[in-house]
Amino acid sequence: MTGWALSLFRREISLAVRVGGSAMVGVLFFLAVVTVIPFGVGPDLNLLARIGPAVLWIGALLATLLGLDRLFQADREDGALDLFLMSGRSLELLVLIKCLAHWMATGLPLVIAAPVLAIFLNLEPVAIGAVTLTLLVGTPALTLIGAVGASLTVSLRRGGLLLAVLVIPLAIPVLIFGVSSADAAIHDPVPFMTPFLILCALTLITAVIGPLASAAALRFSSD
Amino acid sequence: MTGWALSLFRREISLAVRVGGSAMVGVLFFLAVVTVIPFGVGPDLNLLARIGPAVLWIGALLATLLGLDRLFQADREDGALDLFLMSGRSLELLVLIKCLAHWMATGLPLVIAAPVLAIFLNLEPVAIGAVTLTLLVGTPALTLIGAVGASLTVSLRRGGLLLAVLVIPLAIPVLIFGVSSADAAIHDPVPFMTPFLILCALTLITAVIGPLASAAALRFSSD
Amino acid sequence: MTGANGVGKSSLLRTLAGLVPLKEGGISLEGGEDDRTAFEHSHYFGHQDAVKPALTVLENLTFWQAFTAPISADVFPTEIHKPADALEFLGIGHTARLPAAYLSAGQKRRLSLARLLVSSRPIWLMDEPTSALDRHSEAQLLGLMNAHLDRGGMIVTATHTDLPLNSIRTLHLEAPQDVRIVGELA
Amino acid sequence: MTGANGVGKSSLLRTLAGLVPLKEGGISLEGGEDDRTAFEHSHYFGHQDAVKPALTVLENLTFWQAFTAPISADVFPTEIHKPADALEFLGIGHTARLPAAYLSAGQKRRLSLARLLVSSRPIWLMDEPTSALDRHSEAQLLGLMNAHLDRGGMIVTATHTDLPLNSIRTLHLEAPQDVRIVGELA
Amino acid sequence: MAIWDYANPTRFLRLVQIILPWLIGLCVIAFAAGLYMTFFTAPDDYQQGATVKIMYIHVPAAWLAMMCYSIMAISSLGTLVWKHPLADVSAKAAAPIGAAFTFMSLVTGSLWGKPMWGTYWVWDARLTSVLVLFIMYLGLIALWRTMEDPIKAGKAAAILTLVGALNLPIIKFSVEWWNTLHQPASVMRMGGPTIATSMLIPLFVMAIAFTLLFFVLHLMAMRNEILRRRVRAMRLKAAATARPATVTATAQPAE
Ligand code: HEM
Ligand SMILES: Nc1ncnc2c1ncn2[C@@H]1O[C@H](COP(=O)(O)OP(=O)(O)OP(=O)(O)O)[C@@H](O)[C@H]1O
Ligand SMILES: Nc1ncnc2c1ncn2[C@@H]1O[C@H](COP(=O)(O)OP(=O)(O)OP(=O)(O)O)[C@@H](O)[C@H]1O
Ligand SMILES: [Mg+2]
Ligand SMILES: [Mg+2]
Repeated sequence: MTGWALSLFRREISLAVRVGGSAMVGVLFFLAVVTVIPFGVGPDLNLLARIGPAVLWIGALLATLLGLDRLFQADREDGALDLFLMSGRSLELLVLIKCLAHWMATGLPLVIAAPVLAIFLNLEPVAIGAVTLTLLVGTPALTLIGAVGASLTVSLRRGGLLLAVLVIPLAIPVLIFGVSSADAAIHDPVPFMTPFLILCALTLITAVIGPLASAAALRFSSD
Repeated sequence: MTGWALSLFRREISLAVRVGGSAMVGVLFFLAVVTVIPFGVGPDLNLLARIGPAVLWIGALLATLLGLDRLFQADREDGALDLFLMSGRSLELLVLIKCLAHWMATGLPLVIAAPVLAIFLNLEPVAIGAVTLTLLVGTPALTLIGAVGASLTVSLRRGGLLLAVLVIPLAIPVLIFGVSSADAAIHDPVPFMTPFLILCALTLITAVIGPLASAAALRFSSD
Repeated sequence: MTGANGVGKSSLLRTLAGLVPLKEGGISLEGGEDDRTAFEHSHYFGHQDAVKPALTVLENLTFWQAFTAPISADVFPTEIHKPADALEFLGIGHTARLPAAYLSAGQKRRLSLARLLVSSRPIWLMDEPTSALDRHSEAQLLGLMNAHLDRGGMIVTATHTDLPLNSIRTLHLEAPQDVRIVGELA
Repeated sequence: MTGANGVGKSSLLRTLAGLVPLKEGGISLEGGEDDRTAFEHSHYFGHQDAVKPALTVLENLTFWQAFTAPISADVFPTEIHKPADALEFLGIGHTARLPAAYLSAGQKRRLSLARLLVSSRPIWLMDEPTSALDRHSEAQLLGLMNAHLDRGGMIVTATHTDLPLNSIRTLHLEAPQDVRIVGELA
Repeated sequence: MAIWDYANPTRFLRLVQIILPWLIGLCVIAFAAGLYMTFFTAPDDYQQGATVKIMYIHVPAAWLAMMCYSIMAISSLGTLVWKHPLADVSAKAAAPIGAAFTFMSLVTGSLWGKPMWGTYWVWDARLTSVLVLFIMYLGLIALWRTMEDPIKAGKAAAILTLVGALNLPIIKFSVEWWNTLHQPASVMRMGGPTIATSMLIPLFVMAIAFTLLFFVLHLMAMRNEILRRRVRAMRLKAAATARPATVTATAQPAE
């Protein structure tokens, strides 16, 4: 991790914080989705508590993926991506740093908002803690998987939806182990650690595969 | 409805059909959201059947709103919006036609896909019919409300999520009456027509308010 | 219209085109159609081409012909070219059936120019019209502009190079010493 | 490098910059650093400015300085300017602390140019560098380009106008009579 | 008309300078009286005990949350119809305050709900509409923050505010319909017994105090917004002021 990497990280964070609070829009979308679901499902508190962890995870999944479309697109549109490619810096590291900064600016706020939204869904304190913990571990994986989609769709203007469509199938394992470890924490009989450790492993795997695949896709994207 | 309107409608349809099958992406996103929910909620068929109409409606809501961000943005980026504004044609009518074409290209496929997805969710035939009918009537309203958001965010590159956030609160009534008329059709005691007629009324109201507000926003957007 | 970078040439053109609202005052045109605003008499030819890559060249042009109402003025008789003729005339007739995505920057610009021919309007507002054109295309563009002037039309153009047009009046914009930002509550 | 619109000037420059993969053959540079590819010796100055509107002018430039490794060559000694000096030199020093969103098109272009000064690389690949510049800025840019040549640097530039540079070799691209589409399974 | 005289921001700022201290003074007095009554004279409810005291914050906050949106809607009309130069400043300044009051009413309501209903949140019609209102406030703030040009942002936000104002009654109606349709009578209705005068007076005093607080905050926020825009204008001006390069073009860059 040398000077340029730090400098890139700082740039990404200040861009995310300054450009109209992209972090805030992500959290708001999360809030909106979680609020909309009871309007569909009905105000039955027991039902809501039962599907609560799933609702939070699906909300976080959508908010993360849909917020990722500009991850590389902004750089491509203003020509910065060309300069990244010919700078001679490691593209894999660059992707990892960008993902890290993006997660800090938009994923972490989601994790922080999750306990509040959990109250609306009538979750128990234990459930709240469990969901938040799994989100903390799992959302980086979503960002890293999403980055692959973001670099595949970098040259397309209508990236948002397409990215989600490409990436949702890949993100399903993360979702499954996230929700099931949260559920395991709520219903005692099932051990919590098994799915949780798998979730951690998934995050670590994506931290390797994500940047590799993403960098390769970016290299091909430049005409 | 004169020559220019028809010509605009034809252009919009062919753009929507040719540009990377935007219709298909919308349907795929719908499919992805609807399939992801059982992974979160768990494979309990009774539960799925109970929340089925809600799932379909929420999926359609998200697919519609998130697919709308390019409605005016593409025209703004290549300068066509400037030419629209100085053409002397009625901007309200233009917005209405664009919405109509957009709905035909992306909303209608959702409605057609809904019965298929309903089968996955273990819905009864009556429920399938009811959900599809309410979607047919309700999705135009979602498009028209979303058009307001699309014209407000026309100058912003990262429009997608913000658009959804701005528009979801306004779309809640449509969602409520859509789901509740579908539910009413399933559980006999409640009359079906009351919420359904309100849904129709909402669509008609948005057909007036949407283009008016949207045209005003577009006028202000040009620097 | 000449002037340094950022002095406001493009902004002035966009104001004439009705795209930037006026803070005060008004724009009026003598000798035009009465029930039309001044900017409905104008074609705006800016940096952007309004070309949809997914449509064919001919479809692009035909749409703009149908969409843009032709407007005449006292000294300017309406004269409309067929889309195919306009393309032929600008030397991109052979691309008519191709998707516009296949055009190079210069060809796209010519397609955009064809728009001004298929629907006749007396005023052309052009922002750096010769940019990105090679010499041959530039000469051709100047020929078109001169023809438009000869027919009684009017052209307002912002430029950094000298354009050999038939009748020129130059407006040189200079940055005022003390720039005032209007509408900023100052 | 001159040639008609769409003949392939920009594509050639992007190929030299390593942004378009080679179909066959290779690009090599004599007298550069051995462990670096040819395009790592180059600055690419294209149509896009790589300027982030949300960052200040100085932040933009400082980032590119930290990010772009300076590279020397046998005949070209490394020489690096401080960001603030480079801005001052290009006449936008007074905007250093302002968000880049406030810059005009010409000022943005100068900021992008400052990138070439804060991190020294022997080769400059420039695509229509004078487009959108007024005469004063154009003269200044030519001065910079000449200075770079005098220091032993090399410039490959695509242009439609004559550039009065110190030592010029012109490559005129002509479209072949029979266009062959490579790599299309044709 | 009086407000047209204060279309000039400088004059408006001077007026604010004069009014603000008085307003702050009144606000402090009203709060002192209100809080005193709340804690010392207002009786405890025979059912709810001391928790009823939350009401004196909760109810005024809820009222203010709604009033603030009305003020924003009127300001939006001012932006779009009357083109009053301070209207969008007023709307923009009001949004975060409205969001804060809404948040306060949500939080106090939830805290009250725990002892009363045994849960922090139910999807009751009134609660839900407040939540939707909160999202609308945040959406407006996000829109303002994302658009760089304040004047453009003001117009866009004005359109959204007005569309939202048209929609609010529909939202309210539909949420009520939704709740009564799905939910059997199990939802605890609020309303409750008619309030005794001994509780009503402190409530009104607190309501006045909150209203004064709103105006204090609103005027301060408007002042800040005007100053912020001036700073922006000055920076734009600084950027636009063409300055010749310090070195002539032909010189060597090194020196
Ligand atoms: C988060 C939860 C809550 C929210 C969002 C909320 C919202 C509101 C709103 C908007 C009002 C003003 C209504 C009007 O004037 O038309 C109000 C008034 C009131 N609320 Fe709540 N409330 C909440 C929880 C509670 C709880 C738990 C209680 C007590 C059991 C309560 C008791 C009252 C009372 C007594 C009034 C004033 C009487 C009235 O105007 O009807 N609220 N609340
Ligand atoms: N939306 C805007 N808000 C505020 N200022 C703007 C806006 N658009 C342009 N400006 C400023 O207005 C001034 C004039 O810009 P304009 O684009 O008209 O210049 P120009 O003369 O066309 O320059 P060039 O030769 O570079 O094209 C510039 O200083 C620019 O920064
Ligand atoms: N991605 C692409 N796929 C296929 N063809 C392309 C692509 N990009 C450019 N071309 C084609 O390659 C040719 C060369 O384009 P290029 O942009 O290099 O031209 P140029 O000489 O720079 O022209 P100009 O003077 O207009 O800038 C054009 O005919 C163009 O249509
Ligand atoms: Mg200009
Ligand atoms: Mg080129």
